[in-house]
Amino acid sequence: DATATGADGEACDETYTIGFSHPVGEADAVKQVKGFAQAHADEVGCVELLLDNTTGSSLESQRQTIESWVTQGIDAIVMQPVDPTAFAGLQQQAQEKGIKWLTYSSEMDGRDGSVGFDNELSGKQIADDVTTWIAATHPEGGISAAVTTLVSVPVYAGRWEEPIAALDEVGVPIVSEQECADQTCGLQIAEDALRENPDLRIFIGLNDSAALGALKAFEQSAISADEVYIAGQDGAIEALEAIEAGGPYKASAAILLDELGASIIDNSIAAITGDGEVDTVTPSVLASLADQAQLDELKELLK
Amino acid sequence: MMIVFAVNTRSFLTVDNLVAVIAQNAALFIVAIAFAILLMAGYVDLSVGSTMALAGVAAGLAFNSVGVVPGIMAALIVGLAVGVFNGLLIGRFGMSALIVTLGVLAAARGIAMTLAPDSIYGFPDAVRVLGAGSFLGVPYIVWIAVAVAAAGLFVMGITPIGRHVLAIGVNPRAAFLVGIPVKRVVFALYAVVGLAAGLSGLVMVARLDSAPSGTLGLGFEVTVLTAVLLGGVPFTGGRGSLWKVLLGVWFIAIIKNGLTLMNVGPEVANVVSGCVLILAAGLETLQHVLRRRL
Amino acid sequence: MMIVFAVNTRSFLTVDNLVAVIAQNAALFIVAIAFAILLMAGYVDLSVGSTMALAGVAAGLAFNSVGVVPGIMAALIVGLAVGVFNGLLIGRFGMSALIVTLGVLAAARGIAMTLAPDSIYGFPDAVRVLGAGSFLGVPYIVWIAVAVAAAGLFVMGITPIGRHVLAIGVNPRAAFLVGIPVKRVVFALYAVVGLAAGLSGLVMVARLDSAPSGTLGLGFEVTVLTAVLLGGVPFTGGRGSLWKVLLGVWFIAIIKNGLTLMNVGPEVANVVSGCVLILAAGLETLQHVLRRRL
Amino acid sequence: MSAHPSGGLRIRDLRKSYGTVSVLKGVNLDFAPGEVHALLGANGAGKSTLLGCLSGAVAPTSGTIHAGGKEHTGFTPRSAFEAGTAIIYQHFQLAETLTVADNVFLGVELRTPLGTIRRRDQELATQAILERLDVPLDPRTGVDTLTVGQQQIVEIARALRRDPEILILDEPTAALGRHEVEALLALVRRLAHEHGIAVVFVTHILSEVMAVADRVSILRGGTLLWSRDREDVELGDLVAGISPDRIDSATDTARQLGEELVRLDGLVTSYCGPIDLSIAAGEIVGVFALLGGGRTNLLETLAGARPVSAGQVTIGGVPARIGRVADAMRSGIALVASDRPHQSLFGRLSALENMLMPHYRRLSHGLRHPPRENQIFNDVARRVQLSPRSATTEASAFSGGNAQKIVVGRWLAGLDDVRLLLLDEPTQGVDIGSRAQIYELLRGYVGAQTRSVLFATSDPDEAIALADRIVVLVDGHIEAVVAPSIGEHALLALAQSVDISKAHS
Ligand SMILES: Nc1ncnc2c1ncn2[C@@H]1O[C@H](COP(=O)(O)OP(=O)(O)OP(=O)(O)O)[C@@H](O)[C@H]1O
Ligand SMILES: Nc1ncnc2c1ncn2[C@@H]1O[C@H](COP(=O)(O)OP(=O)(O)OP(=O)(O)O)[C@@H](O)[C@H]1O
Ligand SMILES: [Mg+2]
Ligand SMILES: [Mg+2]
Repeated sequence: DATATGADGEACDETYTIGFSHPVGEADAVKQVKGFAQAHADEVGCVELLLDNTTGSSLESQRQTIESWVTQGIDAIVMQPVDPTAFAGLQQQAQEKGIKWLTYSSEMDGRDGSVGFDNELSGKQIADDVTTWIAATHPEGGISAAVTTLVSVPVYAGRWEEPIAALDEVGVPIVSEQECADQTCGLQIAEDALRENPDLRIFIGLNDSAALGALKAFEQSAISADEVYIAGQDGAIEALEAIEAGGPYKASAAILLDELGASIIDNSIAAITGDGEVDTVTPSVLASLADQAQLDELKELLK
Repeated sequence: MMIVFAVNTRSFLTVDNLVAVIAQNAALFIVAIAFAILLMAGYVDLSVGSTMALAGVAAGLAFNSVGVVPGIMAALIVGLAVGVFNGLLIGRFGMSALIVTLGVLAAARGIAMTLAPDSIYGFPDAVRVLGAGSFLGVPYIVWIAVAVAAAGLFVMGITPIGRHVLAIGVNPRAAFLVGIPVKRVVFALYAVVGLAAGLSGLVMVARLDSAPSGTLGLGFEVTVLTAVLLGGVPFTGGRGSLWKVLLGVWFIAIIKNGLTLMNVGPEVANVVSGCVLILAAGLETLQHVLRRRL
Repeated sequence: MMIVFAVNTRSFLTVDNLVAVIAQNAALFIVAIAFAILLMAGYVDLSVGSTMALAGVAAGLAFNSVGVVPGIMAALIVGLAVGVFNGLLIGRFGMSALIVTLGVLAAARGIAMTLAPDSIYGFPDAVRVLGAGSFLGVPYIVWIAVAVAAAGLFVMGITPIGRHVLAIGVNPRAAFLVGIPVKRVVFALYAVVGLAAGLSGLVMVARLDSAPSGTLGLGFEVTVLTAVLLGGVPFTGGRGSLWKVLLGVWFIAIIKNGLTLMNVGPEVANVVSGCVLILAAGLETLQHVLRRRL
Repeated sequence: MSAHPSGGLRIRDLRKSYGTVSVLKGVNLDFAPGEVHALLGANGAGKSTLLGCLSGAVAPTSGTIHAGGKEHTGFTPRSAFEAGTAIIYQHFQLAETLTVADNVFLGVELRTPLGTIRRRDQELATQAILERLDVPLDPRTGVDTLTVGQQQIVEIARALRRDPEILILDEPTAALGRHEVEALLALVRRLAHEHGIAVVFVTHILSEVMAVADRVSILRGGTLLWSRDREDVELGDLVAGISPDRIDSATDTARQLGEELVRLDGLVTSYCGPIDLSIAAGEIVGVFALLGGGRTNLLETLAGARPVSAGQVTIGGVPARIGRVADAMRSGIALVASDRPHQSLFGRLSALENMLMPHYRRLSHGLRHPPRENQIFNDVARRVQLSPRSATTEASAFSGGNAQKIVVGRWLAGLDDVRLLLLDEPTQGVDIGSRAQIYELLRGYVGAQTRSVLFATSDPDEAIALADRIVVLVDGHIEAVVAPSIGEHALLALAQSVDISKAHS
């Protein structure tokens, strides 16, 4: 168990204990954010970062973690709730105890700050990109699309709602709308959907994992890569390399994970000390072949 | 184990933390008691997690449309109804317990999600009092869990039903032949487990002050099963002690709590809790072997 | 059921789709065969999903650092090792099968995630050929699944081991007293299930062309268990036919496929697959009752 | 005996069939109060099925049962109980994880007004019943720690506890020692004659019939052959009625014995010993003892199923390793255990699989050979007079005696290289005709003087009829080794010698 020291190794006058909780601990992107947050905490010094071990969107597990943090009386909690309404009571309890309550990429009333990563923005970037792509490659239509969702975790809704709205707008039928956030189901859904709908050309994943699964299905089909648009969200390294390879994988709404990780620490400290910016939104950026420099930068970040 | 936790964390052994552990796991205690009795009779119910969700959603809808008491009733009635359904198919018609309850696990979750696509919240204040208030310094929900445990211990310990349950678990044919209404007992046990799941769904919703249909009680069946098995009830039934089951639940809760307080990531948490389970199984076997030697 | 799917989708009854269903579920077929044999002897292994992940990660790491053949070996060896571990604790030392394998389920996942914090990808081309290539128009992985099924049918049908497995499932004490090396058979069965999980981890990784440690095989144990139970092997062992198990797997695969093709949402999918399970249990019971009437 | 206006039990045209197999083909019988009625018949004649109809365990296909002043077309266990019947099953039906008292009162617990169990009262009442049976047993012991014989006592205590008007006993003496059998027979007589209970008694031991019955009925192939007062029948009538084509076994032909094959030197088990014994090739040695005398303990230890404390076993001059079953088997030792449902039978597997289970590996060269398996099965089934002689029938669907034939038949196929065959109660539940047949087969089994047989029995007649030499065990020690010519009474006296003195110390 790490005891915090100052950045230069000296003992601290005051140590801030900050808890960061995310419901999908097994996801690659989450593991990376935690890593960046820890790195930044070490850099700043005098910060002890607590990380929970919730996986699989387990409400029970996340709830228990946050409760014990509240019982412990740590200084700040940064969390992405499985379901915001299920944590309103705890938020109030925490704040009554003087614990700063910050949300991570989600909305909660009365929070002391937020580490923004906007799921809607992410969804919107993909939505815009796919609209452009359709206009350029299939202006006459005649294609269909698949989107994956995770309706049990409403926080992410922007990631699929935005692309769905955009596709509706341009009149591309959505023939598959299945719950999926990993490669295995992505592959299976894409295979089945392709067989059922030979005109399927668009696959938008809730995250990169789902989209990467779909990528294998399209690669195995006889459809030329130019005709296909696959996109994910998060900016996972495997996805970035797939984009760079110039195949069917066209884009990913990438989060600047280092910035995001740093904000967890910085915004918490700002909320505790009352000094500094407590609400930040780390923009997602669209990673695609259109911007090679950006792609390189993102890849560099994740190395 | 306990020592490791106590040494490595500041708050593991504080009274606050210990009461909090029970309060956090009140739902688990409630379901585990009923589940353990069912398992002693040789039957399982894997649908408890979804039953909780369905009952919780029903309670939530009723809280916001009718009132607090109807909400409480709704949770209990829905839980009971699911239990009665399971009990009919399994107890009365003799269908496979595992398959039926796996089916209900999926179906009840689906129904809960259909009923409440978004989570339900903004309940009357009384709900929050139920979830967070306390009496004599002990939270209401802890009182509820204690009452359920006491009822379970009473029934299994000193009433004929306790003997009948064990007899059914160890030799259903013999139980039938001495005139125990086996089908009716099994039916009733499923109804009780359903009711317990309804109650624990209610407890969860009151604590959360919200009823998220997609995640409420998700994966709960595995936790309950693990706790009950750890409590020494064999999967084939026929024996077991509710005291040990309470210990099993406590153990699971403590591990979870200790791991959180020690701030380990999901990778290490998985490895540690896996090893603890294996160790526990090993200790039990060792105990058996030693007892037979004596 | 089949009719609903056939009417509502274009491709459900096409040959393409039928072959694809096997290919998609090759991993499930492989594990289910071994798992069913283990269950016939009265034992379970809930750790298969995590074993797949661990074996898959090992294969992935070896593919990228050493080569294709070492990668294949790595998956098989890791799977076998986990199986041997389970077999030692359960078969040799008599520890509780459910608790030990629940423990290994958690621990193996944790180890896989520690070994590979990010997913592993970018394998040599041969891996992709293994996953997607075909021979005589049938994908390699389908050949593998067919070979495993044939081996299982062969062993259970016409070798002494098949009888020994059933004998252990029916009456382990009597099996012991007629000289069947019960402990050794159980140990071997766990090793085989581990090996099968390793193989199916390899198949999954080859298909995905990537080894995501956090999600590979997640929840697989429930799917396998459901398929095998649907295939008519009772949880207490002692009977069952591998042909019916294959049918059970097929059934599960078909439902998933049909629901995906029909593109129903998760709420409805849950309700439908739940109801199908319950119906299947009902049909089996009905069959029993009718057979006894005759 | 005159038929009583009320009480007792009348069966009219009772039929039962399983699928196309008809087991009871229209039976009419009267069981009068105050009478001990022995129901006899060959294995598979339908006795247990008939009794099952009376206790609610089996639903008859048609027919009526008059009991408790009412006419029934069938019973449930509870309605049978309410009509005043209680039954002791051939295969005990106990909840093994519960205590003796819990089992005795299972389903009819004594309750306080609160609904809780009056545990102390139950224990005292159980104690009282056990004392009536003359069996010292703590009511608080768990049933799973009891021997088969003790479990049988618990079954009997349970039936008595229900104060029945009609008491049904299905081979209650099969697992009991001589001492307990006598106590039980005396009790049965008393219950009938003094308390006016109608007792129905199934047994394969004809001496018991002659000792206790007032009336005798014989079933053959699911129909009543005849029903007579006991005074009007001779032993010969019974034998002729049960197994018409019984061949008298040639007991008196002097048998050739070979050299010493098996030798026990100072063998100490967890209960028995030290035991020194030498068995010649071709010899059949009987172990006779009272209930709890250590027969089962000795045989199971020799078979490797229990730990050896000290001593050595030599087979054919070679020290045998008997620590584990597999080792014992490799040394050529095989066991037929006495607790059939728990230790021997694979209930859900077929008769053929049951019979060949120990031999599959030897019978196959990696692959099984079904035609050969069938041929062996049919051969053995014919020799042991198995009925039905069906290879595919589940073992659990066979009658008790026929299941025993399957289990013993396992080793009579002669496929193995067993040198020492151990049989614990080899003919329990087997009818008189087949019993002689099995004795004959066992003699043939050791005839070539390459094998020996060591069997344990609680029936002195069996010890005398089958053994070349009888070892009398008392409290786990060899009291005497005698020739069968010693006779039943002397044998019993030997077995009881220390037991009686211990009872008074
Ligand atoms: N469940 C069943 N299914 C099919 N046949 C059965 C079943 N139970 C019994 N039988 C058959 O019914 C016949 C009569 O069996 P029953 O047990 O009544 O014989 P029994 O006279 O008690 O013989 P035993 O002296 O060996 O105990 C046997 O041929 C047996 O195979
Ligand atoms: N599992 C056990 N636990 C405790 N005591 C036992 C156990 N098994 C046997 N015994 C005791 O060991 C002694 C010998 O038992 P064993 O079964 O060998 O006798 P037996 O002569 O075969 O009697 P039975 O007629 O009951 O078969 C008995 O006193 C019995 O009470
Ligand atoms: Mg019988
Ligand atoms: Mg014995």
